[in-house]
Amino acid sequence: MNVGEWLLFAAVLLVVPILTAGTIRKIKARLQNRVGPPLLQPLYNVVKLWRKGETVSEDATWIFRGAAVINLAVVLVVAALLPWVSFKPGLTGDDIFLFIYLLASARFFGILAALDTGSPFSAFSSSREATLSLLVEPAIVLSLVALALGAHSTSLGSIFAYGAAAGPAAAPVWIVAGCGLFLSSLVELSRMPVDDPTTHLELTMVHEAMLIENSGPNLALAEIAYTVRLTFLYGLTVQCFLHAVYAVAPVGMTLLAVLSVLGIFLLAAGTALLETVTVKLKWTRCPEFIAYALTMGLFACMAAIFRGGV
Amino acid sequence: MLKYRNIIILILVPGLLALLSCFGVAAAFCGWSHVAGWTAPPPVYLGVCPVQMRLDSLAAIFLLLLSLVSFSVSLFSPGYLEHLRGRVSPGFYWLTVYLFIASMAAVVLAANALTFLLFWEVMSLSSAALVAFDMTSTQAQKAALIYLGATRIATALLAAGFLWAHQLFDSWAFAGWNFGGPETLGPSVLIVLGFAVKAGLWPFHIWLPYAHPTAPSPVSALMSGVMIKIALYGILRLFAFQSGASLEIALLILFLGTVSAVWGVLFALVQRDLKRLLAYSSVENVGLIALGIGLYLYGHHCGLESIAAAGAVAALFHSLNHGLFKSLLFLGAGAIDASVHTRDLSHLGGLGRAMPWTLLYFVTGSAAITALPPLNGFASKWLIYQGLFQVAVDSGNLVHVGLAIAVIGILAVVGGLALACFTKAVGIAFLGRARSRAASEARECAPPMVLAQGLLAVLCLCLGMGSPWVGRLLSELVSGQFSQPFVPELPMVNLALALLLVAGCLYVAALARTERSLKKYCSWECGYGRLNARMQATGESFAQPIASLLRPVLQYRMRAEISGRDRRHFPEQVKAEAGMQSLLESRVYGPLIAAVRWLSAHMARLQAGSIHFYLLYLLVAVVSLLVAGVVL
Amino acid sequence: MEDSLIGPILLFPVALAVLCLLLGRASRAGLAVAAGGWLYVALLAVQLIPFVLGVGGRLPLLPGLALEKLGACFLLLTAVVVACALSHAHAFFSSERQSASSPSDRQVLLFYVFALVFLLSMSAVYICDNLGLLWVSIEATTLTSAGLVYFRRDKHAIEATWKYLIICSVGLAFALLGTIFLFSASQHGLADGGSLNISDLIQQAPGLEPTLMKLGFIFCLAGYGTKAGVFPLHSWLPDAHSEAPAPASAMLSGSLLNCALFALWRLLQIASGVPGSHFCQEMTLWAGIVTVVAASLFLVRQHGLKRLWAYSSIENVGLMLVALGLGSAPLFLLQAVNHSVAKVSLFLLSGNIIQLAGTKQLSELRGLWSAAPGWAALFALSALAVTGVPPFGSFISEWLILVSSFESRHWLAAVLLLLGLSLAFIAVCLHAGKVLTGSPRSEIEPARTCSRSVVPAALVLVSVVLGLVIGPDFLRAAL
Amino acid sequence: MSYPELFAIASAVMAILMIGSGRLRINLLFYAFQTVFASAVTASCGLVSGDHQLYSIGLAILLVKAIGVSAFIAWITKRIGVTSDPGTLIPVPLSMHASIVFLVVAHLLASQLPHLKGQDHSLGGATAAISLLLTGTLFMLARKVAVSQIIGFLTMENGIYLFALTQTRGMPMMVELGILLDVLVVVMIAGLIIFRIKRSFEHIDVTLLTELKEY
Repeated sequence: MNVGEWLLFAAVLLVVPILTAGTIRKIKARLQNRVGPPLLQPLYNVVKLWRKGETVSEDATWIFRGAAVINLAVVLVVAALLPWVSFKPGLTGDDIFLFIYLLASARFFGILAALDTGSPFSAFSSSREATLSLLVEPAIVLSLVALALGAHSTSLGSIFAYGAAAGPAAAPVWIVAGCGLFLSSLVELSRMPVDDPTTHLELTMVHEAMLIENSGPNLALAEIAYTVRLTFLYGLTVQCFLHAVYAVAPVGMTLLAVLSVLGIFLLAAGTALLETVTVKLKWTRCPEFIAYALTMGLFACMAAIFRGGV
Repeated sequence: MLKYRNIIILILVPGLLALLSCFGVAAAFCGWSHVAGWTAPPPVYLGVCPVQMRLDSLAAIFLLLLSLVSFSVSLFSPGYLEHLRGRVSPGFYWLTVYLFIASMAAVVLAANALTFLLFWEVMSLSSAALVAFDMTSTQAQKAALIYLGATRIATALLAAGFLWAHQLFDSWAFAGWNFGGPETLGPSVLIVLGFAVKAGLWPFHIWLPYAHPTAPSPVSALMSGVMIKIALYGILRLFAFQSGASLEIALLILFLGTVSAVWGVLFALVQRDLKRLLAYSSVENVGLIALGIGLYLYGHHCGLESIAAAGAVAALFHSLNHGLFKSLLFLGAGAIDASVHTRDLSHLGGLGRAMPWTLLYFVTGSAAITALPPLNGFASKWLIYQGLFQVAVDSGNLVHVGLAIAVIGILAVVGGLALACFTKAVGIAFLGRARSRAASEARECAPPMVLAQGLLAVLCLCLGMGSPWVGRLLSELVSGQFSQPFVPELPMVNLALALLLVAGCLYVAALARTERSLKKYCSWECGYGRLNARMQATGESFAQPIASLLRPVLQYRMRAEISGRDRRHFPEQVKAEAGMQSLLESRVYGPLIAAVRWLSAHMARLQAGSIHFYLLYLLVAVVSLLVAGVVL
Repeated sequence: MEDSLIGPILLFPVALAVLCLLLGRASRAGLAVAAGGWLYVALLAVQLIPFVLGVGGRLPLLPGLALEKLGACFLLLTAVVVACALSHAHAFFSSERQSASSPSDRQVLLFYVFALVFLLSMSAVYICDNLGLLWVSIEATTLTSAGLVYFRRDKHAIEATWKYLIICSVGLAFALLGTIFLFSASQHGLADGGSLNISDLIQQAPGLEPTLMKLGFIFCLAGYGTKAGVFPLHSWLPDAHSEAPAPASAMLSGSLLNCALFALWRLLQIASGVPGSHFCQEMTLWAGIVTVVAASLFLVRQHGLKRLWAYSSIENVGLMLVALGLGSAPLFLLQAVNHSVAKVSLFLLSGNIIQLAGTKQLSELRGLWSAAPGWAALFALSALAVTGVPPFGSFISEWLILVSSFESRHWLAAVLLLLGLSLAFIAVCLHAGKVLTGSPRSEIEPARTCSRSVVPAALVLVSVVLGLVIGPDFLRAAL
Repeated sequence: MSYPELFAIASAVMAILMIGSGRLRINLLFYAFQTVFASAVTASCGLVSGDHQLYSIGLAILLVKAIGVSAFIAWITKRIGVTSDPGTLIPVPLSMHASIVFLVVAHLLASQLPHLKGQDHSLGGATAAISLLLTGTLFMLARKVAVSQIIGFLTMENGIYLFALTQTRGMPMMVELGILLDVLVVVMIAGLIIFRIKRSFEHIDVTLLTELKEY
C-alpha cells in the first residue's frame, strides 16, 4: 500500500472537515451581511471544548460517554472506508451496506446517549432522528445500489473507481444518484430545510438537541464527528457528479483530486446559500421533502436498470 | 425434606439440562461431518412409518442452536423461577421445558413425515402448556388458546401437504420427496403455509405477540429463539436441501418474508410491553430468514448459484444469529421482569444503573438485532442484501430486478425501523429515570442469570467477528448443492479491531482525562426546577412520529384533550391517548372467528330441545336420503 | 370346543346381575361388579385373542349367531369399556353419596343390574349373524341403557330418557323397515326364498335386487345412524350422555355407539357385494363428513361439560363413518378403540370434576388446575387424546383415515375432515382451557381421592401406547 | 282385492280415523282396531300362503299389541287423568285430511316398488304399510301428549310390520317375536316414564320437556 497516498488522505481528512464547516458558516454569514466567524472557528471551538471540564447528568450511565467515543470512532472508520475523495487508498470491505449500517451504529448510540440523560428535549430529538433516518435510509441505499448495479459489485471502491470512461449513457445514473445522495445528506446532517442547526429552541431541533447534555470533550467529540460526517457525505456526492463528468470527458487524476476537494467546498457554499434562502420545513412536511430524495434514488435505479438492460 | 427438594430443583435439574445441552452441542459437531440415522425398534411404529431420526449437517446447525439456547436457559431459569414462585410449580415447569426441548430436538432430527408431526405436536403442546403456565390468569389462557389454534391450523396445513406429497411420491421419508416439479405446487403451497403459520410469518403471525409475552421469559427465549426457527428449518429441509421448489413457491416465500419484515418491525415499534415488542421483532426476523430461503429457492430454480448460495447461507446464518440474540433479549426482558415485576415500558426506566450487566448485554443484543457491525446480525443481513443485489445484477428478468431493488429499499426501511424500535426498547427500559417505584428499586439479577445472558452476548459478538469463517462453514454445508460455493466475506475482525482501536484512543485522549473530575448535575430542565420521571419521553411519544407517519397500516389514533379555562396558554389538564390496532386482527381474523361463532350459534338453534323438531329432523333426513338415493 | 365356551361366557353378565341382586347392598355389589367385569374381560380375552390372531375367519355359535374377527375385537372392547366404567363406578357412587343429592342404595344397585344387562345386549349385537336379530339386539341396547340414563330420576333425566327412548325407537323403526327391504331384496333376487342371514347375504350379495337393497340401506343408515348419532339424527345423544351418571355416559359413548356403527358395517359388508352399490359407501362417507363438520361447529358454542364430550363423540362417530365409507374395517376398529379409550377416560374424569365442582355448566367450571392438579393433568391429556393429537392413539387412526381418503381420491372429504378436526381441536381447547385455568370457586376443597383417577390414568396410558405401536401389519390390513 | 289387502287397507283407514280425534280414548280405540286388522292381515296371509306360523303370530299380535298394549295405555291414561291433548301442534281435522293425502302418496310410492312373484297382496299391503308409517309419524309430530307419541310409534310399528308381512314371504319367527318383545318393552318403559313425567312436570305434555337444549 502506498504510504504517500495514505498520508495525503490523512491530511485531507484532518483539514477539509474543519474548513468545510467553517466555509458554510462563513459564507452563510456573508450572505446574511454578517462578517461571520473565522474559517477555522470550528477548530477553535473544538480546542476550547477539549480543554474544558465536563458535566454529566446524574441519570446517565456509561452509555452516555461511551456513545460519543463510539460515534466518532465509527465516523472515522467510515471516512477511511468511503471513497469520498478520488484519491482515497483502497481498503477491503468497503461495502455499501456496511457503510449504511456503520452510520446506523453511530445513530444507534447517538439516540441511546440522548435518551440516557432522561432529558425530554433530547428524547424528542432522538425520536425525530430515528424517524428521519428511517425515511432517508432507503434513499441512500437506493442511490448507492443504482451505482452498484453499474459496477456489478457492492464494493464502494470498485463502484467509485476511475477506470475507462463509461460513456455518456452512464452520466444520468451518476447525476441522479448524486442528487439523491445530496438531498439525503441534507437530511442525514440535519441541515435546512429539514432542521435548522442554528435555531435557539430546543424543541424544534434534531441534531443539536440530541447533544444538549454533552459538554466539554464529550461535546468536542460530537462536533468533530459531525464535521467529518458532513465532509464525507458531501464528498460522496461530489464523487458522483465527478463521475458523471468523467464518463463524458475523462480527466487526469490530479485534476480529479483537486476537483474532489473543491467540490466539497462548493457544496458547502451551496448549502450556505440554500440555508439562507429557504426556511425550515414544518416537521410534518419533512417526509415530503425526503420523498424527493427517495424519488431520486428510484430514478437512479431505473436509469441503472435500463442502462444495463438495454 | 423441603430443602432437598429445593436443591434438586435449583441445581440438579438445570444442571442436567446444561449437561444435555453440552451433549447436544457435541452431537451437532458430530453431525456436521457425518450422517447418522436411527430407527426405533419394532414395537414402536406410527401406523404408516417407523419413528426415524437422521442427523445431518442441516439438522446439526439447528441442534447446535437449540443446545446453546437451552444451556443458557438452564442457567437462567432457576433464578427466574424464584420470581414466579407461587404462580408455577417448578416441577411442572421443568417437566414441560424438558419435554419442549426434547421434542424440538426430535423435530429437527425427524426423518419422515409422521415422526416429524408427532414431535411437532408434542413441541406445540408442551410450549402451549408453558404459555398457560399461570393457570389462574385469563390472559395466559387466551394466549395459549390463540397459540393452540394457530398451531393446529399449521398442523392441519402440514398434514394436508404431507398427505398430498405422499400421494405424489409414495413415500413418507423426507428423503424421498422432491418438490421440483410443477405438479408439486399444491402440496408445496400447503406445506409452506403450514410452516409459515408456525414460524409467525405475515399474515399468520398474530399468535406470536400473544404467546411470547405470556410465557415465562426463558421459555419465550426458547420459543422465539429456536421454535419458530424450526418451522423455517422445515422449509429448508423439505425444499432447499432436497430438490428446490418451483418459482411460485420461491416468490411466495419472498413475498411473505418481505411483508413480515416490515409488518413485524413496524408493530414492534409501537408496543409498550417489552416482550410483545420482542415478539413482533421476531416476526421481522423470521421474515428476513424467509427472504434468505426465498432467495435460495429462487437462485436454485433459475440456476443462479451465487444467489442461491448467498440465500442459503444467509438463511442459516440468520437463523443461528436470531436464535442467539433474540434469546438474549428475551432473557434480558426476563431479568427485568424478575427484578421489577413488570414489562410495561411505561413503568420502567433507569434500570441501567441498577442492572449494569443486563444493560450491557441488552444493548449488545439490541445492537445485534439492529444489524450493527461488527455483530452477528449484520453479517447475515448483509448476506441477504448481497443475495438481493445478485438478483438485481444477474437475473436478467426486468420484473425480478425491479422487485429485488424494491426489496432492498424495503429492507433499508426495516433497518431504520428496527433501529428506532430497539433504541426505544433500550432507552425507555434502561435509561433515563425510573418511571415507577418498582423500577427505582430494581436490583441486578442473580449471577447465573447474568452469566446466561453474557454467554449469549459473547456468542453474538463471536459469530459477528467470525462471520467469514461461519459463512465458509455454512457454505461448505450447502456446497454439495453447488459447483463453486460463493462465499461473500467482510473483514469483520479488522473492522472490529479498527473500531475498538479508534474508540479506545479517543477515550484515552478525550474522556479518560476528565473521568475523575466529572461534575454530576441534573439534566437540563430549562431552569424550571428539577425534572421528574414523568417529564421524560415515554415509549409512545418516542414512537409517535413514525407511528403517525404510518397511521393507515397501524390504525394509529391519537387523541389529545386539553382542558382548563384558558386552555391555550394555561392548560390545567392534558389527557393524551394513543391507540393502535392490528389491521389483520380487526379485519381478517376477527370477522373469521365471528363467522364461525355465528355459524355455530345458528347450528345450536337446531338443538332447540323440542322432541317434535327432533322427530321432524329424523323424517327430513330419511326423506332427503331417499331423494339422494333416487337421484344419485 | 370354543363355541361351547363363548356362549356361556356371554351369559356371565346375567349371572353377575343376579349376584348383585342377591348381594342387595350397593357397596358390596359395586366391588363384585368391578371384579366380575374384569373377570369377564379376562375370560373373553382368553377365548377371543387366539381366535382373533388365528386363521379361522368365522366362529358359528348358535343358529343365527356367529362371531367374526371384527366382532370379536368389538366384543372385547365393549367388555373392557364396561369393566372400566363399572370399576370406576364403585368409587364414583361412594363419593356421590357424600354429596347432597345422593342416589339411594337401590338406585345404585339397579344401575349395576341395568349396566350388566346392557352389556349383554351389546355383546349380542356383535354375535348376531342375522339382520333381524341384529335389529332386535340394538333395540334392546336402547331399552337397557334407558335405565342408565334414567338413573337420577330428576326432571332432566326424565326428559333425556324420554327423548332417547322415543327418538331412538322411531329411528330404529326405520332401520327395521330397512331390514325388511333388505329381506325383500334377497327374496327378489335369490332363488332360495331369501334370507336375513348376514353371512349368506354377503356371499350371495351379487344376486340381491339392487333397488330394494339401496332403499333398505338408506333406511338402515337413517335408523342405525340415529342410534349412532349421525347429524342431524344425533339430537338425543348430548342429552342422554350428559344426564346419565358418568360411568353410564362412558359406556354409552365408549361402547353403545360402536354397536350401531357395527350394524352399519355389517350392512356395508353386504352392500359392497351388490353391483352398483358404490352409492352406499359414498353415502356413509358423506354422512360421516357432514357429522364431523357439524359436530365441530356444535363444539364451539357449548355450555355443558358432558355435552361437550357428547358432541365430541358425535364427531368421532363421523370419523368412524368415514372409515366405514372407505370400506376399511381395521380403520373403523382402530378409531373406535382409540375413541373409546379416550372418551371413557374423559367421561369418568368429567364425572369426578362435576362432583367436585357441583355443576356441569362450563361457564361455572374454573380452576381445575388449582383444585385438583392430578385430575387436571389427566383431563388435559384425555382431551388431547380425544381430539387426535400425537402421541395419542387417535392421531394415528385419524391419520390413517385421512391417508385412506386421499388414496381413494376423496379430496374434498379429506379437506373437510381436516377442517372439522381442527375446529374441534380448537373448540375443545377453548372449553377445556377454561375448565383448567382460572381460580376455582372458594368453596371447592382440593380432592384427595386417588381411587377415582386410577382408571382414567390407565386409559390415558393405553391411549399413548396405542399411538406408538400401530405397526405395518395393521396398515396392510387397513389400506 | 284379496283379504289381506282388504284388511290392510282397513287397518290404514283405522289409523286415519284415529288421527282425526283429539281424545286419547278414541285414539286408543282406533289404534286397537287398527292392530286387530293387522292381526287379521296376518291370519289371512297365513290362509293364502298356507304358512301356519302366521296364525300364531297373528294371535300373538292380537293378544299383545291389540289388547295388552291398548289396555296398558288405557290404564295409564286413566291413572294419570289426562284424557285429551292440551292443543295439538297441527289442527286435528287438518292432520286427518293430510293423512288421507298420505294414503294416496303411499299408493303412488307402493306402486313404484318391485313386487314379489306370487304375492298378489303386496301392492295394497305396501300402500297400507306406508300410509300407516306416515300417519304414525304425523301423529307423533302433531300431538303434544306423551301417550300420543307412544300410540304414534305403535302405529308406525304396525305399518312396518304390515310391510314386512306383505313385501316378504314372512320374516323368521324368531325375529318377529324379538321385535314384538322389543315393542312391548318400549311401551312398558315408556309407560313408566310417563308416570314420572306426570309426577315431575304435573302433565304429560312433552312440549314441556325442552330444558335440555343448546342455546
